[in-house]
Parts: sequence; C-alpha cells; structure tokens
Amino acid sequence: MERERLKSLLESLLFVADAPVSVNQLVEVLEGVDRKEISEGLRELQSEYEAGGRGFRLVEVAGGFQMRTPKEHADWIKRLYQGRPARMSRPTLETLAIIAYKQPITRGEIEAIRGVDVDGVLSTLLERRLIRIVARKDVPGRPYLYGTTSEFLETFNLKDLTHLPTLKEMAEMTLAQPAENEPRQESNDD
Amino acid sequence: MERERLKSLLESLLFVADAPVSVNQLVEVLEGVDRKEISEGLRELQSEYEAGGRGFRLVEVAGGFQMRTPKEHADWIKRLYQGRPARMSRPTLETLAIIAYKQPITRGEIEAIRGVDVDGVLSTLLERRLIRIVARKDVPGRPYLYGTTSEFLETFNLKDLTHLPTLKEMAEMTLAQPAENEPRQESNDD
Amino acid sequence: MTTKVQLELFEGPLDLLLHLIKKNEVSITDIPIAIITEQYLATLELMQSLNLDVAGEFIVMAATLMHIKSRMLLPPGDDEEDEEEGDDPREELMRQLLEYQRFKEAAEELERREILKRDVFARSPQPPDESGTVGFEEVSLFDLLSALRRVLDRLPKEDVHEVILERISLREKMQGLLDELHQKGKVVFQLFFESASSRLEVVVTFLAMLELVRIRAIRVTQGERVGPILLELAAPLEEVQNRVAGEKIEGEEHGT
Repeated sequence: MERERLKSLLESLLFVADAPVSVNQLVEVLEGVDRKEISEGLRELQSEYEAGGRGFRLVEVAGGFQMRTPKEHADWIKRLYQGRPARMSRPTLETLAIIAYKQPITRGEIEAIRGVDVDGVLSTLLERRLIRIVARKDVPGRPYLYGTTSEFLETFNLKDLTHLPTLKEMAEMTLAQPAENEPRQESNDD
Repeated sequence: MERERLKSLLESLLFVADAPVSVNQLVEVLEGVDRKEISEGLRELQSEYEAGGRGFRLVEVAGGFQMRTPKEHADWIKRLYQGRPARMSRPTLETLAIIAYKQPITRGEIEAIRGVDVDGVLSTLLERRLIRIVARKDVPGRPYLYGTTSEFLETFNLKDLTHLPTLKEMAEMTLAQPAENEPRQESNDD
Repeated sequence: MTTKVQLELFEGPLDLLLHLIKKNEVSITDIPIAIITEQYLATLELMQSLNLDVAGEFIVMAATLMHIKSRMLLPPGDDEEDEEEGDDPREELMRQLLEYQRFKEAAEELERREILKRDVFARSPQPPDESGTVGFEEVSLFDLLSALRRVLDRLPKEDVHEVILERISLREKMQGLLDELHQKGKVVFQLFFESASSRLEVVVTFLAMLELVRIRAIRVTQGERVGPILLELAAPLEEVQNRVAGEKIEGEEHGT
C-alpha cells in the first residue's frame, strides 16, 4: 500500500477508536500490510502532528497508540464541556420517573423502589429544579416529600401532570420493548 | 489569535466533541475570537482535510461541524469498530421517512400510509433516538405525535430538516382526480 | 395484535400491490383490478402454503380488492351506496398506493445517504466529565418511560406476550394487596412478587403498590438501611378500602 494512503487509513482507525490501538490490532485490520510499514506510518504521523501544530498528538500508551489533544488546549476543551448540557444519567432518570408518577414521595419510598440510595441523585434533581420539596410527611422523622416542578413539565413538554402517559400506555410501551440485556445491574434486589 | 493557533485549537475542540459543534458554541468557548475568524478557520480546515488526504473530513451536519471519516475507509473501520454498525431495515427506513416528512405525526397516521402496524418499528426508532415523542395530539385518545431528533440529522448527514431530499409530487394523481374530489391533503403537505 | 409477517419480501399489502403493478407493467392510476386481484390472492395462497404467517392487513386488502372488483362490474350510476366515493371505485386505493410509493422512494433516498456508523464514522463518545456541565440535554417522555421500565425490568421476569393486558385490573390488584396486608400484618415487599404468574402481573402489582403508597393506604418501612422493606396498612382495612374506592385511577380500563 502506498505510504500516504496507509497513513490516511491509520489516521481514520486511530480517530474512531475509543481506546489505544495496538500495532497487532492494526496488522489484523490492515491485512496484507507489513508490520514494519504500519510502525513507520505511525511514527510519521506522530512527528507530523507534532511539527504541524495540529490539534492532537499521537501518543503511545497502554500498549497502543491513541490520538489525544495537547495539554496546552485543556482549558479550552473544558470550556466546551462546561457550556454544554450533560446527558441525564440512568439513575437520575429512573428516580425522576418514580417521583413523577408517585409524587409526593419520600426519599425512603424512592429507595424502596429503586433498591439503592438516591441521595446524590436527589440533590442533582433539586439543583436542576426538576423536583422540589413539597412538604414533610407526617410520620416519625418527618421526612421531606418530593414532587416535580414546572421545569419538569417544560422539559418533557407536558401541559400538566395528567398528561403523563397512563398506566395502559406505559404497559403497551414496555411490552413493545425488547428487554435490553443490561450487563451491569445496579440493583441489589435479587 | 494567530490563524494557525486558532486552527489547532479548533481541531482540538472538534476532535473531542461527541456531537456536532455549532459556530455559536465555538464563539462562546473561544472568547475574544471573532465569529468570522472562526468560520474562516473552519473552512480552511475543511479544505485542508480534503486536499491533504487525511483520515477524516470536516462535515457540516445537524447545525454544527463534525469530524468524520471518509466513506472510502468504511470497510477497514468496520473491522476495528467495536460499536454496533448502523443497520437500517426497510420498515425502519420507510417509517422514518414518513415521520421525517410529515412530522409531527401519530402512529395511526403512519400506519395509514404504510398499511401495516408499526409498533415494533417505532420502539426501535425511539430506542435509537432517531425519533422522539414531541407532544400529544389534541384528539380523542390523545395519541403521541412523533418527530425526528438531531441524532436523525447526524445519522443521515443532514444540516437540518430543510435539507431533506424533496419528496416527489403525487403528479399522476392530479390527472386522475375529478376536480371536485380533492385528494385528502394532510395539513403539512407542501 | 397482528402476527408479524414472516415473508421479508413484502412489507405489507401495499408493498405487495406495488410489486404486482410493476411486474405487470401497468399504471397505478389505471389498475387492471381483476388481474391484480387474482395475482394478489395467488401470492397470499403461496405464502400460506409455505406456512408463512399472513398478517391480518394482507387479508383485509384481499377483501378490499374483491370489493373493488365487484363494484367495477356494476354499470356506472347503479351504485348508490358508495356514491360519495367518486366515480372510480379504485380511487381510494390509488391514492394510498401513490402516497405509499412516495415514501418508499424517500426511504430509498435516505438509504443512499452517507449513514453515520455505516459509511462514515465520528469519534466514539468519550466518557463525559460531568463537573461543571450546565443543565441536562433534552430528555423525552420516552426516556422517562424507559427509565421506569428499567426499574420494572429488575423485578423478576416472565414471559408476558400471551397475557392479555385487560385481564388484570389495577383496582382489583390494589384490593387484593390490601386484603393480604390486612390478614398478615407486615409483609416483606419482595413476597408480593413471588406469587406473580407473569411479568405483567409483576408490573401491575408494582403499580398497585405505588398507587397505594401514593394515596397513603399503605406504608413502606425499612428497619435498617439494608434490611428488608416492609409493607403494612396505613389505616384500618375499611378506611383504606374506601380510600381506594374513591380514587380515580389514571389509565384504568372502563367497562371491564
């Protein structure tokens, strides 16, 4: 394979990989290309990135090669992430779902359903104004009761709480779903 | 900021982003740099990638810029790629096309066009985040209205919905229609 | 619920009709209905003889075709019942076929585009650094529902597909739970799921429980942090039963 074409391919492969790629892996993928040629291609890319002042370097790490941004750019990169909303995590969404359907509900009740401690999640949701404390429950300890906010309705495009999907619709949707096989179960109820 | 340095920074930012980055975001992150300069930097990177035979291109998609590998490298990448490659079945594509062009649309309306039940397909599309529930229709039963997402634009390499290929007119139709009997036009027909 | 069409060749009756129209080199706007009907029925027969499940939609279309065919045989003007449908009995079908064909073509166009993760690749998402992020990305109701589903999914799994949803009423389940709690006093949460015969029942039991907690008919307690979760009546049986009876339950079936 011509050197420039090989380097372009190597670049693509390193670009999409989400972990360091070993020379062995590259040899396997680029069937027919010499190991020596691959190593040379990698070295060339490495020095080109450095010399050309590119936005990434090719570093050798954990038994493989990985494209990484140069250290000097770290501050800007952080700002990119800071300005952006994060994807809501599973525990957060699950907790929100329970609160939405079962409000007003105490932390203990949510934990009884989720089977795990929801402390951190509740503070995130409170901070993001998706839930609020609506009252205290009249039981020993007088725990807080949580409910959803108008920001919650806005987020989910709901006119009001009665517009939440009903039990029947929910059952339909859950039945229609192929059960995804979660490799990692965070529950401890079985 | 010096042009080469700006381009190096832009490259870093585009490299780390996990979704298309809009010029607005870049303007925010690169405080003090002119919007015009940023746009020019992006254009220059775009043509450099192309001309230099690099392992990625800079494409404008879903309201932003994203680095993507060239199509010619797909076969090699698939051999390395860990993730699930996109598989689009005909029912999936047809349903998606109907939703894309007629959004917001209910399940019943989709089924009327396809002539078959689309339950399973809708769940798949929702799960893959290619469509989302946008609202409920104000008719008895309050069915969900579906629309496409920005992941849809990303997946099909579209800048925005106006860049969808134009739908063929139902030209033959008008010939055959008696004048007083207009075909039932959907409100969002163009 | 319709059975899935196993014949991958045709996605549905409209798809099959378009295929026949193309094969016969005729126009959608002037379908030779007798020939097409005959071939359509022959195809269904073939599908059935190959032991393929023929979905209900195919049968409905067969009936439609035969109806159109019979109407075509009537002299014009003789047909009072369907007058508002226009002169040509094929018109509605024609309109449907043309519209379907439009989207079939649109789908083909979409397929020809550079599809992400099929033709082109972006970087795999890196684990986000959550510190300092502002708000959340857009989440949909479906995400919320999926989350609830995951909660439910962690409960014991059984096959649900043959259970007809309407068979188990939420209200009945709520009454049943109350009776059981009345008899047994405090009951360990998990116990209620052990007797469930299907996953659907688990879902309904779970929702009934949540509903009872919401209207404060039952109480959920946990002695220690990791101890068993216990359920008990929050008030005497009669009182909580009245509370359940007076509660309007979202999504409850009417007339069943």
